[in-house]
Amino acid sequence: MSALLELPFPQAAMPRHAARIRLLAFWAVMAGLAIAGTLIVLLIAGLLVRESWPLISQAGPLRFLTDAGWWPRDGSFNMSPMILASLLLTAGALAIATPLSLVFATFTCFVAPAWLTKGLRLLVEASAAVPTVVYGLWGITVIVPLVNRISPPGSSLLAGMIVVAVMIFPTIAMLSRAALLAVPPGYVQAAAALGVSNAQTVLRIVLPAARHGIVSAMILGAARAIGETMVVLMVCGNIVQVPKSLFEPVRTLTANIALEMPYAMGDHRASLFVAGLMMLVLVSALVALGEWVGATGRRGAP
Amino acid sequence: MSALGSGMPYPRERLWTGFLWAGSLLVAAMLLWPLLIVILEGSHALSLEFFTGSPSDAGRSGGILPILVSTLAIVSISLAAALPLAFAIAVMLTEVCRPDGWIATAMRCSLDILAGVPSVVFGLFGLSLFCRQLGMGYSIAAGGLALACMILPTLARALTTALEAAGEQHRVSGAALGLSKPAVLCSVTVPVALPGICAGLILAMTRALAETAVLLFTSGYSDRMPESIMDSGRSISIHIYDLSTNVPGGMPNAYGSALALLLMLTVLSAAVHWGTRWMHKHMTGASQR
Amino acid sequence: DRATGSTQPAEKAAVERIMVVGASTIAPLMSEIAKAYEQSHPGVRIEVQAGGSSRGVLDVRQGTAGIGMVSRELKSDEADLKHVMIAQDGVGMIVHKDNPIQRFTKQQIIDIYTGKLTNWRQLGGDDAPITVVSKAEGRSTLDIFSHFFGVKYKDIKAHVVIGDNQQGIQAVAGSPATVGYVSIGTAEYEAQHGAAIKLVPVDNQVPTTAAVAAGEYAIRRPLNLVFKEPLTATAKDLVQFAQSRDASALVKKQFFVPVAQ
Amino acid sequence: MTHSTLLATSPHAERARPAPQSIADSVPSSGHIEFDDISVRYGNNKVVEAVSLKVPRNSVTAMIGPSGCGKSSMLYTVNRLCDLIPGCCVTGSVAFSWLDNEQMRKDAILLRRQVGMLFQRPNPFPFSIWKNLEFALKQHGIRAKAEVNERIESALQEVGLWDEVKDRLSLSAFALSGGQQQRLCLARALVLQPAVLLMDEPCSALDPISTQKIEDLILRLSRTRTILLVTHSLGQARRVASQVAMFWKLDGVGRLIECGSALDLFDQPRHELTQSYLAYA
Amino acid sequence: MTHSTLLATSPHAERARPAPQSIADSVPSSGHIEFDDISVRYGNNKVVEAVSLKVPRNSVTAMIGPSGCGKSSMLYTVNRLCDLIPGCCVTGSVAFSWLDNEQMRKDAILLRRQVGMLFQRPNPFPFSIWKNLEFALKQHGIRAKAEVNERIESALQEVGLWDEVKDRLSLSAFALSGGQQQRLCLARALVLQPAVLLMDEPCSALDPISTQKIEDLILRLSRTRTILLVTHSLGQARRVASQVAMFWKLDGVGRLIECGSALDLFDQPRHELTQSYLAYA
Ligand SMILES: Nc1ncnc2c1ncn2[C@@H]1O[C@H](COP(=O)(O)OP(=O)(O)OP(=O)(O)O)[C@@H](O)[C@H]1O
Ligand SMILES: Nc1ncnc2c1ncn2[C@@H]1O[C@H](COP(=O)(O)OP(=O)(O)OP(=O)(O)O)[C@@H](O)[C@H]1O
Ligand SMILES: [Mg+2]
Ligand SMILES: [Mg+2]
Ligand SMILES: O=P([O-])([O-])[O-]
Repeated sequence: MSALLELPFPQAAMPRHAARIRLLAFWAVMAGLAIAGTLIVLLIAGLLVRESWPLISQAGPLRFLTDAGWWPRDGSFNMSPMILASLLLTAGALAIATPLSLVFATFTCFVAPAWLTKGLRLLVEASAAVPTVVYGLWGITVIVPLVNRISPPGSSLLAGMIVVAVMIFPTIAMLSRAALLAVPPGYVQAAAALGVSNAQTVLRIVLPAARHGIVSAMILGAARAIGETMVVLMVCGNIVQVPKSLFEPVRTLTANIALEMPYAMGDHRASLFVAGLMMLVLVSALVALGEWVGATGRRGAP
Repeated sequence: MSALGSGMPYPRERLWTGFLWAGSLLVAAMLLWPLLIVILEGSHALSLEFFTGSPSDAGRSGGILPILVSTLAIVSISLAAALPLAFAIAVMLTEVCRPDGWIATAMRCSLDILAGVPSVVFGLFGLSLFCRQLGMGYSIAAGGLALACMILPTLARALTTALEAAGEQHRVSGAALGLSKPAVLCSVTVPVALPGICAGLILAMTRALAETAVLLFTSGYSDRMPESIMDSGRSISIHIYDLSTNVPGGMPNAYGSALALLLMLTVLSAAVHWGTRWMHKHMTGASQR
Repeated sequence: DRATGSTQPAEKAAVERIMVVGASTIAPLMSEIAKAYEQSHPGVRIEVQAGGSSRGVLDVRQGTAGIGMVSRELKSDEADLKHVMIAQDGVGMIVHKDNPIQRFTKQQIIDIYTGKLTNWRQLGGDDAPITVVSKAEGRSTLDIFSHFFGVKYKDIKAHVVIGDNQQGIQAVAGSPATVGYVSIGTAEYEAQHGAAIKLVPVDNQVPTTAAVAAGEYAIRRPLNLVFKEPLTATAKDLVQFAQSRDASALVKKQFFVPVAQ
Repeated sequence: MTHSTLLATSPHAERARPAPQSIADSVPSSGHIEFDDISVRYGNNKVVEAVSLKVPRNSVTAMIGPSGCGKSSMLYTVNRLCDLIPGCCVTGSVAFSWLDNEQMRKDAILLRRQVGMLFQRPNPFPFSIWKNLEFALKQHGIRAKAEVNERIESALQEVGLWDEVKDRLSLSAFALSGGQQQRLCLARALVLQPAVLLMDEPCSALDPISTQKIEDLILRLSRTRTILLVTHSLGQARRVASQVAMFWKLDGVGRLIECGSALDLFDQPRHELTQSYLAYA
Repeated sequence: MTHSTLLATSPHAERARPAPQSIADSVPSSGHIEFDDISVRYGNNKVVEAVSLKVPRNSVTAMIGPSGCGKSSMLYTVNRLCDLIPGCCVTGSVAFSWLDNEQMRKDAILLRRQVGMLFQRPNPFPFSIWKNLEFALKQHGIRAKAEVNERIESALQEVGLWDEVKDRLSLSAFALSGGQQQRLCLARALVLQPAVLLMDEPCSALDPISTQKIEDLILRLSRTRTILLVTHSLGQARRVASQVAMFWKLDGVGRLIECGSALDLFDQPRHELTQSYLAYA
């Protein structure tokens, strides 16, 4: 950081060509680092493909959707129920966390007294730091028995959605709060001067104006939810099945990897890398969807 | 922008305000619940010896000093590795690439996908690349680097947002003074963006501190005091995980460690806040009003 | 070099490092053994690393680790590795403390786990649907269970699948209608310390660590160390220490059953 | 007088408007806005002290004075926008002689419905041009298609924007030039037919032609609206205001140092600070 | 003439300045900036077409015209700020008769070092007052403590800010009033001693007193600086400019319709659009 303090680009002090070389070096380093950061995902994909190739090359990728079931030790690798579970869990957690986040962000930006805002911000920051295992323990000792009272066994899709929603809440809430704070105060003042009520100002002016930030917060939240492992492993019941209701247990792709990887050998092990690859494909599809929605949103904006 | 104005007797306004209060307090209660459990259960375990001793009897008794040291080392390495990458990406996205161009889109997508990669997969990736291919073995360095990959998207996004907002106003005025882009960036945009950068750092650090699955495969399990970053070392989240799932009777100390983790986060984020405030003052020459 | 587990050539040559990798069930025990061994052998550092039985086998085969930990019998295709047993662990059925059931028959367990018995009433308990907890595929506990009861793991109809023992105890403690199976040592400890569970005998098999130690309890598994010959002298010494009477106290402290009686 | 709907609040328009109390009658009438002992603080920083001022109804009152003397802050006390500014604290009272002040004290929304405001910097919403105007109307319960269309069109014509934008009403308001945006914001305020209009340097970003248009409009509007105008241009104050209030920063706090009819104040300023200030005109 | 260091580039100052080529001599001299066939497009939207204009050195040239006719865009072509605006495309050339145009074409930074700019809205950096000025100097390699101090002080005195802020130089620049901020920005540009100054409506947010100060300053600076001034105030153009360029939007595209000495243009405008526009002054 001392380099920054030292004002690294005095321009007239040195001959022009030296300055230019420094500029070039700066951009080269920046571009190099940025490319390195961007390529990590490819490295990961490469690893997954390498490890799972023996299995994929045997019978093609379709078998992972069409096999009889998930019996990895008997060479039957149908992952479609787990893909579905991952998607359902993410959608559910997002559906719970997003509205609550928006309520929370609105409250702390516009309604809450300063001391309460500060307290709530601290609370949310602290929650983000709670290790996932602790959320898992909370889920298994508090949420699962509660759900169990409604409908056994308790370990279920619903329990997973609730705990994961609480987990991703800090991410979405903090980022959407930042998005709301970035809305120019002029909008709020203009609306107030027109005699528009607080509720309408938020719903029709502030939230729409902040929608890019909110969508981006949701994408990050969804990414966390779909990649979440430990909590899901502990509260979702881990049964490989297509759930018929919220109260039935499910197994997500991530939980599957964490659950079986330490004890898997041979094809079984390769199939877990396929699951990882599947995750990557799934997330890519979601991101592409988000980009597309964002792009059409931008184009269709008034 | 802060307040929308105070109490209005419009019945519908009351309803709205009441709704926001109720919703937020509900959320607060939801968030407090796990935290309270940690605080209540964990406070029994805390004592001076807990912070200064080494774990014994598989962690059921003794302290967590070596674990705190390993954790700090791992988190420092991961931030030190992720920060330059995230900064470079943020600079590329805000200063160089057109926001709708394919390069920017590719970068953003790549980061978003990275954000969605499950932490187990990061663990396997770190194991294969850092521990095996690069020959680091199970070590603090390998764990830190694998963790850096995981927090990169969070950090990059936070930095991008911060630099974007800060650069907007000052890019043109800096250029009009005959300053090169990097000069404006380093001397104007970064100081202005420091609060945002600080928030991003804290968020990333938080994630790094709380992460289990990545380190399970990379940084090791050994609970003795590390002598170098090439030693294996147990991070506090792994310690909590091991105590709560693998060690009968480990639960009290698991909660104690979780509480210690929260305290550690508080101290660290206070330090980051303080550090950035100092830098901000130093770089802008302005006493904050 | 790394292949023999003695790493970091740059460091003082006096220190010899041994890498021990494998089952998370054995890892806490092994690190205690390692600590004790290091204390009497100052020039040795032992790096214990959890990650699963298969990680132990893989790492030993690849040479990344000197010694592997495997919490099950070795399979026929793992004959290239030597193994020694350092402790035993029994697997017992557990139910909620408030469940009136006192004893299972072997057939009842088979019927419960294959979905033929679905209500506790059918076993003389309360009228409540049975929630069946089983272990994840590949876990050695599951292998022991399915081997003893002769249930193919494909036929097991579970409601909840768990990873580690502690999770099973929490699942059973959280609901009176649940049945599961976990490591006996762990269950005994937790039951003594207030967890709402109890161990239930199957036929004449009474699940206690004493019974496992006496060889009277049939549902049990070995906790093994595996390695490739030849081992370094120090590693060989460590393996011997792990089987020794000195290590037995440590084994008992981790609620397993020592082999060196 | 082509756009009578906006200028004169016709009986028809009055009925259609769901506001809970009577507003300006269609003929100019007596009355005033009375500022009573207004002081404004931001945190611990007092910026306006003890200003008492009577603004006659249906006329233009210009507030002039050097930068930072608290003119904008005074405007904010009228429609209670100061409530929105963190740390801002106002004492004293503003009363409208022809409105129910008691009710409006309780309900800022009702108040702001009567008091339109044009900000120093144009701040249209990030909507289309049309939606910017429609939004304000719909928020106040005016939804009948025909009436909405009519009001929007006449407001846009009023500010001289209709011909420039009528073919691209669905374009984003941000695609307009600065001057156009300012006029759009004025139209947005006018479309609600407020009884009082606050204008904070409405012409500072405009060229002379647009300025002239706005000044003409102010003069026309002032027949049925009470207008409070903050301006740095003494020429403008002279051209449009019937009363002028002169503020000055004494000891770091803004005060009203002189107030009177425009003619008197410009020709025979009494206060010496006013005299020296007017010398710059 | 107390602040001679800034106004007259004395031989001493000339030596101290490390710029790689000679700039304004201390006496007004012949030379000009020549705009040759400048056109500006934003995306597919042409906003300025075929403007050719000669701006004499060391004098004030005012650019006037209605909103949106491309005056700001013209300024941006001088210091190539247009390069920073996405989608902006400029054809034609701007040449400085007394500088090495070839080298500056290659290096925009060198160019902007010679061409200072003042924006319509004050845009100080969020630093302390002192740091705002020191920053630019240090970035251009001027680090000698004594010289930095001297330059900053004389620049602040130049813009009449020294007495107002000398006791609180470490205060954030945002704590200044709008007029003070604008003058600070001017000081920031002056401290680099540019040969050319671009000013985009520098007084639109200022009260008459501050305006007068800035205008006086413009007149003084114009003895040794070439100043291009965009203004909406015809009065201001008349007061400070020696040459006036009149822009107009014809068929939606900005064009130069008339250009001449201020006296001629204001007294005998040739173009009828100019005549009607000046009628508003
Ligand atoms: N939100 C705020 N927080 C703190 N101080 C403020 C705030 N807004 C204005 N001030 C201060 O209050 C004083 C009066 O401000 P105000 O905007 O009312 O002045 P003004 O007369 O409108 O000036 P101008 O002509 O420059 O717009 C100024 O000194 C200003 O610094
Ligand atoms: N960044 C931009 N993108 C697209 N169009 C632009 C952009 N900037 C300006 N324009 C358009 O170019 C035209 C000329 O703009 P310019 O700012 O040069 O006008 P101006 O003469 O300075 O007007 P004003 O007096 O209002 O400042 C306007 O019609 C404007 O809409
Ligand atoms: Mg103002
Ligand atoms: Mg302009
Ligand atoms: O010891 P496990 O393999 O059953 O976890």
